[in-house]
Amino acid sequence: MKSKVNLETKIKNLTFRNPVTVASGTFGTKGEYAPYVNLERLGAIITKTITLKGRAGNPMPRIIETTGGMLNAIGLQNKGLQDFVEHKIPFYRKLNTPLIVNIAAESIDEFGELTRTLTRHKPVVKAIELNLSCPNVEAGGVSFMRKRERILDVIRTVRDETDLPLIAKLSPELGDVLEIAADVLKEGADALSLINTLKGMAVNIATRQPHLSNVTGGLSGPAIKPVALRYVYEARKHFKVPIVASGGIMTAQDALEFIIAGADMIAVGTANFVNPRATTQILEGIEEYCRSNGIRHINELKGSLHNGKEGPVFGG
Amino acid sequence: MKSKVNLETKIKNLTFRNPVTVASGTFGTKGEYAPYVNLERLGAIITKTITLKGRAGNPMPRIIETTGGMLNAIGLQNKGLQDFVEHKIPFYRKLNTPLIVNIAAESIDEFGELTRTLTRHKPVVKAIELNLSCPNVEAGGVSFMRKRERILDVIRTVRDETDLPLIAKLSPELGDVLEIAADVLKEGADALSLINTLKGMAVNIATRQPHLSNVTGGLSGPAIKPVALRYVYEARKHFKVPIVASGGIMTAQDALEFIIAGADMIAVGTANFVNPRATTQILEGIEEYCRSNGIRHINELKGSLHNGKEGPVFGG
Amino acid sequence: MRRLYDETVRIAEHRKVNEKYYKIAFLSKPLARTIQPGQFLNIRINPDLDPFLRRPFSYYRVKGNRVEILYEILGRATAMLATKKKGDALQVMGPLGKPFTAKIKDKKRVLVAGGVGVPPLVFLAERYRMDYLLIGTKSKKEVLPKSELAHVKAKILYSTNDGSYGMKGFVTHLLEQIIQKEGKSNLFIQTCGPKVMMQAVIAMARQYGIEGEASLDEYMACTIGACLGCMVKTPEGWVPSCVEGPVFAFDRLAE
Amino acid sequence: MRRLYDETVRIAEHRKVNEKYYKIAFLSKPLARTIQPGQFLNIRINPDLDPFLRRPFSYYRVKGNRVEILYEILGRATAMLATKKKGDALQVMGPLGKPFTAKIKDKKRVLVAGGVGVPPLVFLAERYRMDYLLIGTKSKKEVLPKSELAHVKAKILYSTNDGSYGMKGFVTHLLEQIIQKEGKSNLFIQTCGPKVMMQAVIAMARQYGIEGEASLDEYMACTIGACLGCMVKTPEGWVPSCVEGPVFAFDRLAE
Ligand SMILES: Cc1cc2nc3c(=O)[nH]c(=O)nc-3n(C[C@H](O)[C@H](O)[C@H](O)COP(=O)(O)OP(=O)(O)OC[C@H]3O[C@@H](n4cnc5c(N)ncnc54)[C@H](O)[C@@H]3O)c2cc1C
Ligand SMILES: Cc1cc2nc3c(=O)[nH]c(=O)nc-3n(C[C@H](O)[C@H](O)[C@H](O)COP(=O)(O)OP(=O)(O)OC[C@H]3O[C@@H](n4cnc5c(N)ncnc54)[C@H](O)[C@@H]3O)c2cc1C
Ligand SMILES: Cc1cc2nc3c(=O)[nH]c(=O)nc-3n(C[C@H](O)[C@H](O)[C@H](O)COP(=O)(O)O)c2cc1C
Ligand SMILES: Cc1cc2nc3c(=O)[nH]c(=O)nc-3n(C[C@H](O)[C@H](O)[C@H](O)COP(=O)(O)O)c2cc1C
Ligand code: FES
Ligand code: FES
Repeated sequence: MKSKVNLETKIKNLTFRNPVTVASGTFGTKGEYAPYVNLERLGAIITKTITLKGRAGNPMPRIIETTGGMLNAIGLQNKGLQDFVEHKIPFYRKLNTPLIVNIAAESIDEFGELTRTLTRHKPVVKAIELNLSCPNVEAGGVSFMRKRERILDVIRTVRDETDLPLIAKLSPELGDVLEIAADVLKEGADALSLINTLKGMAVNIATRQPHLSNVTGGLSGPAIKPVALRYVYEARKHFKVPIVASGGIMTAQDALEFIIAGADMIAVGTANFVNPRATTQILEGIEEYCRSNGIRHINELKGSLHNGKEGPVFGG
Repeated sequence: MKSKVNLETKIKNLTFRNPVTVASGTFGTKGEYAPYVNLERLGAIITKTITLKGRAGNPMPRIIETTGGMLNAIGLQNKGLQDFVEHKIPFYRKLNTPLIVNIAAESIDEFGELTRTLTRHKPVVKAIELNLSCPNVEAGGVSFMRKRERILDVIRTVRDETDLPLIAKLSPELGDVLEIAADVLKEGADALSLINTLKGMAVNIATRQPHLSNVTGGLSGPAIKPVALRYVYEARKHFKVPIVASGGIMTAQDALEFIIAGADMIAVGTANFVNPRATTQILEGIEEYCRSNGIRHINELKGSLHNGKEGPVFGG
Repeated sequence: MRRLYDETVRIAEHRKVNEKYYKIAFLSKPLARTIQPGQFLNIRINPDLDPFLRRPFSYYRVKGNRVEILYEILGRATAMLATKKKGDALQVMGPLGKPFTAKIKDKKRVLVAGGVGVPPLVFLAERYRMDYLLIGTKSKKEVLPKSELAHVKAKILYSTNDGSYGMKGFVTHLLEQIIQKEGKSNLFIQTCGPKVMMQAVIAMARQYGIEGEASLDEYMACTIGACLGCMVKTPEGWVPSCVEGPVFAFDRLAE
Repeated sequence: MRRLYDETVRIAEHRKVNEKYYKIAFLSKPLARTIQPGQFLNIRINPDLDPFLRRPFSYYRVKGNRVEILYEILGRATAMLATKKKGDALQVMGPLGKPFTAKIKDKKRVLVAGGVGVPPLVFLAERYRMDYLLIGTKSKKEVLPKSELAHVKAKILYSTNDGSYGMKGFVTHLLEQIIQKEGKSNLFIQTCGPKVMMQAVIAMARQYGIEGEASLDEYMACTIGACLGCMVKTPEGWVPSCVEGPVFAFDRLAE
């Protein structure tokens, strides 16, 4: 019989049965992946970003493949908070998997209202992830300084409105990730989510137009994995809070790299599009690795990166 | 007979026969690629970073493959300025290809001395590229603000020492690229080089160690192409100065994307390792594209990106 | 819950059909069950990460457990697909999307096909009695060989841009002739092909007030409605064409 | 200027030799000319971008225009290589690096091989008269079949970790026995294999004051001295092992 590995993971007072979740915006709105994945095996589900009012998003083309990844400029299309409460919450209420709702807003007030409303749905909504960094809706030319101020205002407002665990999702597009992370944690965020996409673009040389209608989009997939891993590692060195990792996690090997570097939760994103069973396969791979390495609790693995050389090497 | 395409490109008063050059640190120190490439077909050659005194660089492993790219932490290994002047300059003197020398230093004084000495070798040294952004030697924890101040000091010092064209090589690791670009141009830089590698890492899950002895390294290759392209495009929108582009240029298609987005020079980097004939094949591909699109001077193509939709589309 | 699969299949047959098209056949019970023309598959071409995304292809033919797709080389991924050999593995999601409407009362049915739109319409015309199948190509050498069209239950008319086969000009000229001949109130159009072609067909249909359906080929990633990358504007707002389509009634498409 | 090539070759033969090794053969005049054992090739395994970098492999055998390499699956790239079939293309740079010293006066020559170090040493022992070829493996099933060793001009001795073939233990135990038997002043060692094995061999050689050479397998990218990724510490400082090596005299390697 297979020995049991304890994969339990915590954010604040919230316990997840395992660290495998999905990255915002990559798993549909209610059960699109159910034909491929038993949703109740996931540690948690993170929703696509919800805004107060619905958003139409950007015109097509919104996506384009790049080497080892893709660009997207969905533009936060969603039906808004009310639709979410009416039509999505009932779906998740029946699902035995913790729900983390990702939100974004154009103003502090909207952030406040979103948080207030979601907090009222606490039995279903288990935590809030703040999308502070979507590269596709940000007004251009905003300086790092201004972004930082805005982010701090958001955290303060949202923290006042809820006692739900707050996860701040950051990207290098906002400025110095470690600096901002220190700020948001000081203002009351409970966890970090690293990283959102990097801003990029692609050009169609036949038409000499950008491939995306929005010109630029967010780069995701294994192309950005080394960058994501480095931020998780650096954040782990500096902060003790839980870290939700996303950025090119395609396989259990990738997930294990993030866990060893210091991640608490593994958010599978773009990988779902390439392999609709990625989430549960990653979960199984993590379990298998733990078993064959004599690891009985995932905590033994978390942040276990060490840099001791194993004896001399000719170039070492 | 094939019609002739004019590929001439300028940086300040310097004319290159074509826009294809090599990215610093990826083409050896003198003629390593000569068995594969006629070096005199290149528009220019950019050297590996030279420092005042020689540097041993980092221990092995220094490189590791990632999806669509690689990480390197060479650590600016080089034999120093004196060796360069004695042993490399004579080689390049005989070569009919303009030489651009890339430099870095730990202090303002060293930057000054490097520039003074190289300027004395003007008949061979045609321009100086300032490596302001190597992620592998930067002391950790330096804030964006401090980096910016240091960069401005460097530009001022170097500008005082030389009338050679000065190319400032930047990366997002330094802070807001557009902000810094504006600064360095104001202080007298003549051109921009975009982008240096992004800082990343990789973990060996068998040993739970980082793959690189230096823990983190610079991510290069097509994985970062969308990010590089976006910076070239944004810089072109804001500034009129020449732009040397690097970041995942593997093929003529890639090069053309950068030229259409606004690049003046195409620096082929990591691609050389994968395809030792990448440079001249890219050159031929650019010529071929120009010919079949009726382009007689490369300037017609540069920055020709347009965003006009071609008629209605169902999602558009 | 929808019945969706992601199967590893082995290529049973792969050949160049003509200057333009390649055909791949494989066997798969789940992917061949209750398929309707217009539905499609999403194929991971290499087991490695290049190409990174899967690529969508219409069902071209289904017989028993045998599935065929017909494709043309348009870029990197399709060029890589063309190098696959018999016995090589493909990872295939399906069956995806909503099919063409099979049964329309009384009306005469006209199919208008071009490029990557030919496969699903040939499938449709093999499955159900159609009246006309209009195929537009650049020149004769892209016209499908007779053997591939032997079971089509429709009158096939061709147009070529260079006049090397059938009528010279665009396929919409053929459509115009049919409309003149059969009368506009008597027709139902189903179309799939290059965007410009479909736009012209839809414009003509609107002009004459003819009903019909178009199968769109937006760029896709997930093909199950999760990424919101392939949206189409309808009177009810943006909908994912991979799930709500790829077949849309003309009157659901924005003008 | 060095004579270096980058050739597209077609796989002429590809087979699993035993539990551990696969063998690939191809024909190429430029890549087969004046090759010395210890030199290597840098192979782009897929025409696409995954794997991204090439991978270095030693020459295993050269006969006329026919080149053979012998490899084991250690990770992603070698696993992909194993899926290649006869007729598939590979892009191959070579010939690279400095070979083993071919002729040493008087002394008896002992080759110590393990893992990916077996191919170049078998090549060396086929080309020149050697005295001993010591091969260390985990167990019997990784031992090369007799047919692959038929032309080796040396006495072959085996060690296996589990004792299932030859001596039980590490290959350095065999080496120790040879040293005892032949006398340390009479020997010259050439070694290639896992780092730990070579370190043990070199340590023993130093202890007894025996000269020799080791072929290192640093992680490589460019393989022509351009990237500075594969450096080895020598008395003259860091040197690229792809150009100055992969074969280094023991006394040039840092302790
Ligand atoms: C529902 C659906 C069904 C399809 N059925 C078929 C089919 O049966 N046979 C077939 O050959 N192709 C079909 N296609 C198109 C096919 O998916 C594209 O040709 C393929 O994705 C191109 O990939 P590539 O990497 O080779 O080209 P890319 O490099 O991605 O693109 C090269 C060029 O191909 C064109 N292209 C790219 N994506 C599409 C697309 N989604 N639709 C149309 N043109 C595109 C563009 O002009 C682009 O410039 C279908 C597409 C969809 C959405
Ligand atoms: C000069 C030279 C000659 C070589 N000759 C041969 C040969 O004849 N036959 C053969 O099978 N292999 C040979 N190798 C090793 C071969 O290059 C590696 O096994 C291969 O690169 C592994 O690629 P991968 O993607 O499959 O494994 P990776 O995913 O890159 O690595 C998987 C594991 O393989 C090991 N590995 C990776 N790179 C190397 C390396 N350079 N050397 C040793 N181990 C490595 C590591 O333990 C790593 O954890 C040689 C290497 C060099 C430098
Ligand atoms: C199509 C798409 C849509 C996304 N939408 C959102 C979103 O609405 N909110 C958000 O915070 N992140 C969004 N992301 C970012 C992902 O959640 C994730 O952080 C990022 O893609 C990196 O992970 P990956 O490489 O595994 O995809 C989106 C990513 C993709 C590819
Ligand atoms: C092995 C290696 C060494 C490099 N060394 C330098 C260097 O010394 N100085 C520098 O400015 N950039 C250096 N770079 C960065 C490249 O010049 C280039 O800007 C970057 O790799 C992006 O281009 P690419 O993706 O085409 O390689 C190095 C890159 C690589 C891969
Ligand atoms: S392809 Fe993802 S929603 Fe249609
Ligand atoms: S592999 Fe590049 S220097 Fe040796």
